[in-house]
Amino acid sequence: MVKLAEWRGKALFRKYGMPVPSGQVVRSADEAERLVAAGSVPLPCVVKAQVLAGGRGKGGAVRFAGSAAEARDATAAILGLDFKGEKVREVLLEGKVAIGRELYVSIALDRSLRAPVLIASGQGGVEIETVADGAIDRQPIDPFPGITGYERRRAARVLQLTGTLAGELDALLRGAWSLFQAEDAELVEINPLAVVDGHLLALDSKVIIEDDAAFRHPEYAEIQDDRTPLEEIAREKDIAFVQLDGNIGVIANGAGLTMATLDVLLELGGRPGVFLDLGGTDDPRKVTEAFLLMAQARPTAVFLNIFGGVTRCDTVATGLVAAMQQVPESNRFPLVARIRGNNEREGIEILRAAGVTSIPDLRASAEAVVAAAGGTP
Amino acid sequence: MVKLAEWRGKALFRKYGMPVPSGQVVRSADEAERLVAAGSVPLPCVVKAQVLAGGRGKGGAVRFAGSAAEARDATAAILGLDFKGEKVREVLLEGKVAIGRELYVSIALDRSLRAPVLIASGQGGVEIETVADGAIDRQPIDPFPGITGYERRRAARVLQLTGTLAGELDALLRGAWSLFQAEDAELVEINPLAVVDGHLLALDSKVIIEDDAAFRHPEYAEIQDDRTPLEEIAREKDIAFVQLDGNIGVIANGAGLTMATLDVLLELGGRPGVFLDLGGTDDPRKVTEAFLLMAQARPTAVFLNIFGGVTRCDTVATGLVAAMQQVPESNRFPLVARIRGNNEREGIEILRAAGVTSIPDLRASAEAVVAAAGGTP
Amino acid sequence: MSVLVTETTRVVVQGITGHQGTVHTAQMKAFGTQVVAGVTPGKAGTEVEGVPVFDAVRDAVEKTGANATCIFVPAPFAKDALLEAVDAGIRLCVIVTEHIPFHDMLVMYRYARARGAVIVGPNCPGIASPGRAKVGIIPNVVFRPGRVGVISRSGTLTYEIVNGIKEHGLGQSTCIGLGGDPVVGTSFVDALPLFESDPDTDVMVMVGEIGGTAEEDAADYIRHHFTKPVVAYIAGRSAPPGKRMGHAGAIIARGRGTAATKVAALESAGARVARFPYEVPNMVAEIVASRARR
Amino acid sequence: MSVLVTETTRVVVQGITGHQGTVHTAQMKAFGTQVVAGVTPGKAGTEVEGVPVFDAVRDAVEKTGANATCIFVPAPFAKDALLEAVDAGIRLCVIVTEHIPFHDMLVMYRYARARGAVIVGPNCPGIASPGRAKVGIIPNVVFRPGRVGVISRSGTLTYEIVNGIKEHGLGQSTCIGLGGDPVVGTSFVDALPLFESDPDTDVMVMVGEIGGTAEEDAADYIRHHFTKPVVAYIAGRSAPPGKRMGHAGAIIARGRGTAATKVAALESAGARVARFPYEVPNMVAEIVASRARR
Repeated sequence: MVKLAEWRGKALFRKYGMPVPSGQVVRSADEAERLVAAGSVPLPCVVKAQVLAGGRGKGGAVRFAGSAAEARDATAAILGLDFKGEKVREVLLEGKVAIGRELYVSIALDRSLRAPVLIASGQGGVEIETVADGAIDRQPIDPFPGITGYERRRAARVLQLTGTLAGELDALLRGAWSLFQAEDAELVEINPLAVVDGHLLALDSKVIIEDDAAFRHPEYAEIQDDRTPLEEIAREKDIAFVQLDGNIGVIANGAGLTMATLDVLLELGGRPGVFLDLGGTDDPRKVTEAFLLMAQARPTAVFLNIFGGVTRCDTVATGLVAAMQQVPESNRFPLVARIRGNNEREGIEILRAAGVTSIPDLRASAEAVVAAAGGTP
Repeated sequence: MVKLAEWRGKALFRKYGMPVPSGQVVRSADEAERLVAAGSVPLPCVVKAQVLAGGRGKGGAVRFAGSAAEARDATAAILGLDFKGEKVREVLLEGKVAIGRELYVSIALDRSLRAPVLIASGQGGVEIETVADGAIDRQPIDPFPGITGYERRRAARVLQLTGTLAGELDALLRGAWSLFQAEDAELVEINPLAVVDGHLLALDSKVIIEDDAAFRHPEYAEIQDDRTPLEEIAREKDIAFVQLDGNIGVIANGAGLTMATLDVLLELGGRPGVFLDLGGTDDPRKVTEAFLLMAQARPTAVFLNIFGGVTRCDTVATGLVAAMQQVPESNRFPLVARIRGNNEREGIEILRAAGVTSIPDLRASAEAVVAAAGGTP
Repeated sequence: MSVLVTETTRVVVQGITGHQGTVHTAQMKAFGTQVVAGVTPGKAGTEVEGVPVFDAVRDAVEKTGANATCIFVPAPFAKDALLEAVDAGIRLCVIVTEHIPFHDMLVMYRYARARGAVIVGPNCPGIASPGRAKVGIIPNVVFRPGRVGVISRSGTLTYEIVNGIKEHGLGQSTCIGLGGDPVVGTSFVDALPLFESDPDTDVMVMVGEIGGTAEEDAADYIRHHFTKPVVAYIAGRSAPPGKRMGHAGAIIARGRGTAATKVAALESAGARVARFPYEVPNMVAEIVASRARR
Repeated sequence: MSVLVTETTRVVVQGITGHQGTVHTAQMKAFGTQVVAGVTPGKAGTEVEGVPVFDAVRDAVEKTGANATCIFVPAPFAKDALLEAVDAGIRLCVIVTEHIPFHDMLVMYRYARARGAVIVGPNCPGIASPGRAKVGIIPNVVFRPGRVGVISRSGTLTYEIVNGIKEHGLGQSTCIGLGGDPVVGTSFVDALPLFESDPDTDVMVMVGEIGGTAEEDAADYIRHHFTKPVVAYIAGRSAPPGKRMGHAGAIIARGRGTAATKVAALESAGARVARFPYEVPNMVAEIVASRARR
């Protein structure tokens, strides 16, 4: 899931013929002042932190400027802010506009319908989750033949747009649909879609690109996400790795088993600190890499919970033993293992030879690791 | 139906990433000499008349040149030729290539299947109609999801292309499919598709664009077709008008009734010379225009055979009477009318007032017009 | 019984506020058809010929129970109109509009078919069953209730032949104008089974024309599956080859698609093929008479 | 009887020459499955684990009568593989491949469904019915013939739970791993009716996880249509919100999609919901025992 910053989303909007305010993204206060002074940004202007979290307006991450100097000061005040855990590295400067009505439009995936849906509401400018169900119109879009004219006309009626504005909405929705498909988006959201001087203008953008389509979109590989440095390394090695608040490291295979393992640990009074999903690997080197990554996260104890299917128990055991030899003495931690499934016997034997005992029962093994981490099971 | 000249088709091939020889289209011998001398066309080169009819090679419309002077002479010899009724106005100069295998590939519409079909044959370079059925592979293509990889792989197996050549075919077929859809083509034909120095090259092109999609493709409106000047005027006025060899003019409405009328006239010994299909018009001015166009074709006699549905009989009669008054005395011709259907009585009355009698029986009225045209029914 | 339309057919007219839409709404009503709604975006709340107009087909279906549509909207918007109708639950769609790009029609056909909807047309005069309903534009005057089924690729030629049947004192069960476009929603082989199982049809008239292989396909069907007598007429015997038919057609057809191949196929399948349109009613009358004698 | 696979299931393995394809061909055969063909373009004429390899699925179907496919081809080519299988007449398609873009899956799902084909997956362990056939990658060792049906969105967690059922001395009728992707070909509500009408299934186990609303949808179905006892487990109660689930999901879900809403929906529909995976076999055993007493 690649969440695009507002300015990147708006660049896509522009590419697909959707109207956005003219603006510039800057990475320093100097740059902000220079661009405004050069007339590249209309005055007065809005200065917006390019972070992914919502609520920027209330959070002091949006300011206004009437001159180049003010733009400089506003940019300086915002850059480097820690906004809900994200550091502000980029700022978007845009001409301030006279906002009329604020509307909401998005295209998102509905998993149950197994179809994209076009969502429209006359109540834009607020979080859509807070809008009453009755004020939100949803239309499933069939990928074949794609968004239709009558669906776009219905959206215009819902949004009470007529004449030129209905025509502009029609073009905007065609653009949004093309973007959604061609860029492999999970979400294309325009909130608010504002009426400004009798024309539609997308004042904000929220675009999420699907990870699995990365092979079609190398251009998104460079965009940094809200990952920690270790998560970033894991991503490059294609290991699902998430850091939480606790002290127990969990290595499991498969999202469901991993989640179930965390559930069990929490229930038994443990505090999971890192979880690492080996997925369906069958390569001992990947297991070794994963284990070394886990070691870098400095857990108090580690729980290895594997049910071998694609992954074979002996492969995991071999990779694990290789990794254990590479972890420096000072960084070692207690390890509780539970390996079941394909080649279970061979795997258990390899672990035993390296001094690790596999506990076959899930509850018993979970209790052992919680105890090892200093919890009270 | 807009049939594109070879060079226009190849320009589309290039646009869709399909490999074509480098070449230049010229409209004068001077231009041919200049371009070859300037190195814009590799030597030796092929000089090909840009006409729509087939059989150019045998018909002297393709020549070869080893120098700029020879290119000049070859172009001069071809330009202005009357080739199967088409005057040669453009000539394509292309570098001559060492042709290995000659293959056939096309995408066309199969009306019965209601689907496009991908047609492939290892026997290219000849008219596909002459190739045995067993040597031609057909695969229907579903517009959703469009041409698939496995269909392209099957074409490669049929054409016995492997390795790099299979990869090139894959790309070529993706291009051809995009062209077929995006340009609203009826036919995209590459014959021969040649293997030249281990690579695929489209040595000829046959692309037909659908008329009905003209609203999406204003760029094709300018391309001249194989129409007579009167047919061209008719096209601009949106009247189906075709000139044949005989002397009886036929005005009818609807393709089926028009064809049936011609069938009856021929059977009765008449020789239809022009047919004009009013279609579903409901505008007396269009009837007037059509009738004046018919007068310009100088028929010996005219048969008006209308069955009013969308078209009302009184509308046709009104338009006809208006036109009759505009045709100069010297150009007048005998007119036999038969009008049936909606508002039949009113139409017959309008005609009677202008001195024209409607004969309700098709056979009787057809016999009357054949007699009026000097035939022997 | 009848084919595709019945007394319970409730028609919405898409493009009702256009000239043709308005004229033929009146004609359909005069035929006795229940025209219950019209659709023209932006015109909701108005009336045409006493029929309420809606912005969207879904609204028309919800408010009036429409279950069939007659589409008159211009070609560039016809695809959208059809998709709208199908998505609103309409399962019989007659498309009168001409000049719809066949690429659009390929999409429309697949979309409708996947949802169990039938398209008749485009570029067609529609369906009429005298005494029951008409969805389309065939002139009311040519009809008379009876037991002759008619399917035709032509428009005006259909009127001519249907009228001839009436003038011979016979009548029609249902008449379907399939439309003459390269891609049609309902072809001869789609329509024939409906008439085969229609107890109100005794004799079948089939009007074809040159181009495509729909008549040859129909002949195959008739030979193996159709038990009622068939009278056919093929227009275009005298048409110069190549003037209309493109190269593409020729490749696909591989020596079929001419008047001669169509006539031969139908005759070998047991159909009587008329040389002239005015022979059709005679042949039908002969068949009716010979059946009456049995 | 069983669900989706039977003794007559004849499997073609697409991507058979890859590592996973080869390994699991052997495993499927060891399970007793009729693996009749493999497909890898360019490898026709070779053999893998005694199974003949073809260039195209159509060839495999014609030569071996294959009627189900197990797809292992890499994600960028999976859409094409599915379309090929469906066009060749295959009506059961298990897709093991993970990381298929959901936009591709939207196309695949519609294409298969319009042609009456069932997709299980993608990113799923497949289907197994002990004593009959396995199409997919669930370890053979966890199975034992029995009367417990299992459907699961998870992979390895399924193995865990199915294995637990075996270790409690019970067995499975059919087990379907649906896959955990945002768009799956077969969801709980698609699979439940198959088990409802399967005479070999007495008790149902359902393994869900957070994200989406498939479990809530299943609860609606169970409440109104499912008559057999259901034991459910939902993974992810402790998962931090928002780490995986995007904004998009939240808009659609509107307050559903959490472990709490899923558990509540299933309990109110009459299902017993386990707090831990190891509780599931206990609950199933209790139900079986109480049914035996009746």
